[in-house]
Amino acid sequence: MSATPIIEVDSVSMRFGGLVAVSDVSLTVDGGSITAVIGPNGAGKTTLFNAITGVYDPSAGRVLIAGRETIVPLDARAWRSIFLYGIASAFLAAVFLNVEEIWLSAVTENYVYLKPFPWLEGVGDAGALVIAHGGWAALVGGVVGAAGRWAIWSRTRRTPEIVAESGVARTFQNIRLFPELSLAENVMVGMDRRMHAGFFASLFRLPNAALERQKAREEATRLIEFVGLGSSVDVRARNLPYGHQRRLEIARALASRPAVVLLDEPAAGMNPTETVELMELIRRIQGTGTTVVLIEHHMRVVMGISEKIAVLDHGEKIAQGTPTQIRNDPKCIEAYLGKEELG
Amino acid sequence: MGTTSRATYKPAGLLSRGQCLLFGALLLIPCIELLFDLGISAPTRFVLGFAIVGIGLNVVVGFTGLLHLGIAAFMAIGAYAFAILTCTIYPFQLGFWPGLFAALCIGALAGAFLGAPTLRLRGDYLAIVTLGFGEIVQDLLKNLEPITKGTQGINPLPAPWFFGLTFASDTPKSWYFLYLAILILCTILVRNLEHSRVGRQWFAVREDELAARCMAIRPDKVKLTALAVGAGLAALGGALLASLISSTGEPGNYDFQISILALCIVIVGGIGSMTGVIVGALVMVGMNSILLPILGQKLQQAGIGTTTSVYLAPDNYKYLLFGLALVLMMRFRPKGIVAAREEDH
Amino acid sequence: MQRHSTLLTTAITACTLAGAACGVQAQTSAPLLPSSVKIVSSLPRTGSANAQTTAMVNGIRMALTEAGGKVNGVEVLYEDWDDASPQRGNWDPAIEAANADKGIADAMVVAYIGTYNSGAAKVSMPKLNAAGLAMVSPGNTYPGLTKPGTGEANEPMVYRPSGAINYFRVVPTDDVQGFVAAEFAKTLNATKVFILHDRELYGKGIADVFNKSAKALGMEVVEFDGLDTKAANYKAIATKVKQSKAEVVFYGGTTQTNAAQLAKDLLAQKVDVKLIVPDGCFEEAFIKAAGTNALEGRCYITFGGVEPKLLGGQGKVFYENYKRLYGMEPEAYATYGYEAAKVVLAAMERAAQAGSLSRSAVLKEIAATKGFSGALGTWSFDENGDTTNKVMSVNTVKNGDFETVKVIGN
Amino acid sequence: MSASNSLLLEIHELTAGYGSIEVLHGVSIQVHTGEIVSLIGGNGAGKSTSLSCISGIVPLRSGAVRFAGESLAGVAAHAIVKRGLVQVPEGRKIFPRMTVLENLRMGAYARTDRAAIESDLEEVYALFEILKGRSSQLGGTLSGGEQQMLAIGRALMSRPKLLMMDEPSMGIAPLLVAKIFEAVKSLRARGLTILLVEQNARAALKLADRGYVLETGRVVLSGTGAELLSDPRVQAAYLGE
Amino acid sequence: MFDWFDSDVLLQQLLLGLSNGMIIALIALGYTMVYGIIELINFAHGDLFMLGSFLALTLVGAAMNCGLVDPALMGESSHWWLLGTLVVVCGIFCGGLNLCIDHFAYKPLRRASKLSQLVAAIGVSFIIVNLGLFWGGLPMEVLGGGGAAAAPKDFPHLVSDVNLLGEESFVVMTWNDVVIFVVTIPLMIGLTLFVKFTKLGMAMRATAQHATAARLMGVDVNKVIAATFAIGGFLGGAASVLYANYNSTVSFQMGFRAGMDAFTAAVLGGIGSLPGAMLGGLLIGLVRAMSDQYVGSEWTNVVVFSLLVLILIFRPTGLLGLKQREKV
Repeated sequence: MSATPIIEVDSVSMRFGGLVAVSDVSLTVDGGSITAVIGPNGAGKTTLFNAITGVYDPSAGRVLIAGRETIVPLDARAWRSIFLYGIASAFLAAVFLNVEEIWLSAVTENYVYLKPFPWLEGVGDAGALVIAHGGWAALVGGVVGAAGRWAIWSRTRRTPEIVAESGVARTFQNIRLFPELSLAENVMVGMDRRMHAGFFASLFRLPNAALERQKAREEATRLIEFVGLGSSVDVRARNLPYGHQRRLEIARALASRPAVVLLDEPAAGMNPTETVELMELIRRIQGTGTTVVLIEHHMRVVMGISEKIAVLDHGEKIAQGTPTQIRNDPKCIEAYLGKEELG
Repeated sequence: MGTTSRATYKPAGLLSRGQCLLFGALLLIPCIELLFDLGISAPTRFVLGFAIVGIGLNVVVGFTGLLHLGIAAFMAIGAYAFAILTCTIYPFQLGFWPGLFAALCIGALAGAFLGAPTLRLRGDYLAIVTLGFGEIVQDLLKNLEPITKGTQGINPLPAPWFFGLTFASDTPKSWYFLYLAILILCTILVRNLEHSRVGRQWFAVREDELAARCMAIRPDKVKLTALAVGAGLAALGGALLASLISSTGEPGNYDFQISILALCIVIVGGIGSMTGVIVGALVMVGMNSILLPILGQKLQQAGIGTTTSVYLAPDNYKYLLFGLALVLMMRFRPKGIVAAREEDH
Repeated sequence: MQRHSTLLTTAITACTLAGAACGVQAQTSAPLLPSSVKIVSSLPRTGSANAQTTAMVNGIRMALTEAGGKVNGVEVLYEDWDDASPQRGNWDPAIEAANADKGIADAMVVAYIGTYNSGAAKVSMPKLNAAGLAMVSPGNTYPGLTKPGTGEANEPMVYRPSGAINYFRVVPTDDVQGFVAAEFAKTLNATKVFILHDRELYGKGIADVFNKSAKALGMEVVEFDGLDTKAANYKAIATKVKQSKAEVVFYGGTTQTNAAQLAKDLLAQKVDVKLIVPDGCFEEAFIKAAGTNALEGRCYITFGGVEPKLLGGQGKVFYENYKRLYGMEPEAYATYGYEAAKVVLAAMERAAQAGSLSRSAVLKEIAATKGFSGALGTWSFDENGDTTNKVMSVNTVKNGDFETVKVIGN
Repeated sequence: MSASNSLLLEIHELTAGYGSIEVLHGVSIQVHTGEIVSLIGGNGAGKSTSLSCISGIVPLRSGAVRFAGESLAGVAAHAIVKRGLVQVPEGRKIFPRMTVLENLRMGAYARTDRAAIESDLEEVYALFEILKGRSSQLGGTLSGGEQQMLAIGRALMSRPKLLMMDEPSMGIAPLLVAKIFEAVKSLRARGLTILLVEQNARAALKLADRGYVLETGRVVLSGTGAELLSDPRVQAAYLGE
Repeated sequence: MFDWFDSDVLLQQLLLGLSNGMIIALIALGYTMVYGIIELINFAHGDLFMLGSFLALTLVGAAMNCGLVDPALMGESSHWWLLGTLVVVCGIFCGGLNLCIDHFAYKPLRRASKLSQLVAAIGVSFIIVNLGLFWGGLPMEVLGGGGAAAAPKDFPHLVSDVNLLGEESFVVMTWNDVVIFVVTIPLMIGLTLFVKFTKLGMAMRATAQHATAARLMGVDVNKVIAATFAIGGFLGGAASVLYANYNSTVSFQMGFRAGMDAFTAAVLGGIGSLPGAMLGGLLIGLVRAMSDQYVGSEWTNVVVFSLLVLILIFRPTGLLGLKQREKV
């Protein structure tokens, strides 16, 4: 098992209005490990997950996935995109704001009813008019286009899809499946990252798309079996019992073959037997080489499977270590049991 | 249901059973008319055109969950693109099929182009922007007179031809079959999308955008595809309807009311279900162009509605009936006539 | 799902074959004199144009009643079709097309009275022409429908795929009226005119003619702009008019497209200007909507013909009868509806006497209408199908009623 | 067990859930006038659902809820508040764009006795002094602990007979948690009956006269606070010992 | 030809923009209040407004017939009492009607999807338009016969239209403009105070911010929603009288444009926000006037909606709308 860190949370803070949900938390997750984040309700664990997966933008600090900051930088590529948007909208503005004159000089003046159209002249006239009258429109259009692209860039620098692209998958505390889709389809959405079928292949059911779909479906069926839901691939997700929904969510997250999977309270609402099965499942996930990070309240689960535990309390990380260390850490006991117990 | 073994799994058919039945029934109409002249296959052609628009809008509203209130703009774009590219008063003169294809493409491009700035907007903000586009396109068509002939409408537009067979206005049945064939083709293709990766992405974004994003799905791209497909089909429908009446009509013929009609087709028929949409088109447009005229005619023949009083003229109750139908429908069958996904599997 | 694909293939094949089979339609040969024939009208009966079309339908019904519902012993049925839909609240091209198809398919129909909107006529004209069914419009004024060289390059040939003329109208066209309006503006000593239109076929068309004529007559056109017909008011535009110091505003529009609002706002913003509007406003509803203050001495309405109460001869009879029958003053449009029905019935009478009430016979007789003496005077259809009646009147409003200030032509 | 004079709230075999999911599978709880009862259990055990069901936010599917002798089945949420059964919801749920004072006044929404409201307002300010200084600040700008105090104060403004608190210590710094529990104690001293849902089991049980342990929608243990505190099964559930 | 910086013209257009904008803002409040509380775009609101103006017209007609006002004096002298009565009566009428609409059409759909509610609202809008058509057909002695049901109707001037700035002034400001400000500004202030300080207003805000928490405070949410519809309707009714008096025309189809402008205003300002709706309304009024003057009236709609799209690109939740954060 390699000890290279796969997630590095570097002094991340999250503030909402007057609330400080996470304050200056740093955390390292080693590749291939099982790491648990624990803490009382409202300690900021889910907010930390949200910051890692790009759902929220950290108010301060940064998150590195596999050593790389998962943001879209304002690099040459971004500038090029802004530039291209500017050029394109400048051109469109120059054409559309003068479209009436262009049409008049290119088409109306050159076309005699039912006579052949002199294409060269028409195009030439149109081009000449764009060049002659398009200046201001192009300038305004270009600025608006570039500014719009920049606004979009600045608002979407670090988004869940960008983080997910880099191999991070997650589940949610309040299960967020696609309720009207079948189990297989839910899992196949998870596989989307690895699929290639394009629009036209899908439209015409080209062989490669059909094949990919067939394979994806088989893999989805296998994954559903893997999480222990084997018998119901075509049932709609909203008809599943609660505990099964959690497992389906895990299957969906695994479907993208992520490097890291973040599980937000996977055992919540599960009975003891299910909990044991879940622990087994998480170990098997680790066995496939996937790093697991989980938020959990069931101490049996946490202590039973995790290699490393981080403890959060009121937004701060108060301890980190192996299960044994945590169990004996007075700060953790305090956080969980209350102060009096220390005496 | 509930089958686990891979051997029993079959990919979705070209058409669902409901769709086959529906198209079968639609195919029967003109055949029956060969025996008894009901006079409904001619107006039903408009239903078919609107069904295509409805299928397009359903991709946007039903599959992807984006409230779109300006689909009529794309019908207008389709109709005008088709007209400008085919009518003899313009130099392009492409002919029916290339014109139709170009209208489809231009519509799709326009859909993507107009959709691009709206992708980050949520529900009702998107609704007002699409509504705004509907108004802008109408105004553009009215104002750019040298290009669009303003409010005169462009005519005549070419009728379809099919393997040497040209269609005339007195042969409604041949149009009917052709339009039905195009509708079936659109249904199959959209159904292909629905049951493919593209459709899955649409549904995922509709059901839970955030969860979909956490699965590396880019909602902008997905929404853009949906908007383009929706706009493309609406443009196709617009072009077909224009070809049917051999004129684009006025830009005012593509106003908000038409967008609302299309939306009602989708929702009354059964949002998210293509069978439902076609049924919706039959009900909504059929009520308009088949049922109400026949009803009005019968009432007149019975001597009712011949007075000058506003209250006794049946025509003056059309809004009321239409509105009541919508309200009662939503109250008692809010998922539409054909609820989505009942048709599957 | 193999079954589905097979079914589909069958379906598509069937479509193609059936389409081919339907290419040829059986010809219906009418018996010499049927027991009854039908005339239909296709007018927007739902929505904003309801008032005018009601007047027209009243006129048509009256003409029919006067004929005793019969021509030469053959019963004449009349059906009043709506070419508007509730969703549109205005004429709907799909419904107009459907009406045309329905009229063609119904062998009993020998004449088609319509349409109200010129845009709608563009839809149904080629269809009816191909079917050889006579069409008489009581409301279309767009010149391109009949007159070569006034509209697009392909007009009016595109409306006549069969080559023959089947479309006639009893109203003078916009090119006549727009010019009369411009001449009248000149007599008001206008040097600057401000032209507005409603961006619809009728209003824009007549405004274009006015624009051209005004320039030709040496007036300066300070602005040519389209109005948003659904706007709450035009006070901002009125301000612009005031700033331009124009003496005359021409508005190409109708009561439905808010002409009354413009008149009121010009008054409300204290703009010292005369407003000229075309015959789309020549109806009681315009005065009701604008109020007399905004119109009296400020507004002039051009009209092809004279107002019903000033009609002489046959027209006077019509005026009296209408008032007796419906208990109200006839709208100007009622006369057109009446005249259209009258001319059709007269042609049918002649055709029936000649032994046939087929479509072609009726069409032939309508086209042959010469020296017809009707409510609008004595007139004929010219070689384009237009009325030769070029009487125009300019009217204003006095004491809450129209008053003719000038009659041109005749 | 102290002042257990009369049965104030009785829940019998309650089942409830959301959509196709049943969360409570027959929960029975009793609260007597003047006592503090704690409801503890892991996430998803059904503690919050129980409270929502009592408050009328989530409809009950079967079983009975009786408050002061009257059945609450089918009674609307706002009417339940009028009867004196008030909840401090989980996650505070204060009105973020209303000031502290307005939030407190919203608490007294169901009351009409103006003068008494003003005096109660002073009492709440006395209980949570920090709120007084912030009375014109927007609720959303308060820190978590302050918001919790506001939520409790808001509930007190309705003069409840029984106060239900859902995880008052959630996401709050220890110093403030202590303050909140102190306030709870003092409320009890004034005779208020309290049903407390807590994850901080130790603190909750210390405070409580009696307690119930919920697991996957069922009551698995019950007893006095002290009994439960010393129960090894409770300890095991919380730190895996 | 046109002097671009003619200060008289600019002043006049500003005044017109503000007057029109005030009316739009008043209608927009009805949209934004309902949206704020149940997230429904109440499509029927514009048409409800139309019915209000029809009631006003009927009442004016009745007043004339009863000899309470002299038709000849309309526009000459001001009938303040009549105007005031109309604002109140039409407000109450529209408020009550809106309440009924909510009760019969929307309330049964509270738990249904948003789209079903929207379609129901569209249906209600059609029904009201038809009622308007019939109402227009009422043979009102003074105001026209039944034949022209669909035609626009003249609404008599209730206040004097003498130019307050003197007959020689280019800029025209009459009591019509003043009335708008005199009625609208107190209504807006009143609404703001109402929402801020009264118990019901607080309950409305509370429900909008957190419906569940409001229920836990003893708020009967259904009643609050009903009250919201009633108040929104009241404002619409009041606006309808101002609109009719200012434009002096009513028509059964005028609800569509008024509704669309108001809806746009509400979104522009940030739907759900009361000051946003007011700001949005004023902005739309001003932009319309300026565009009519400087761009050309045929482009005004394009200008308004392009501006809307531009603003939404840079501020996706409107000018004063709250940034939405997804709860995970």
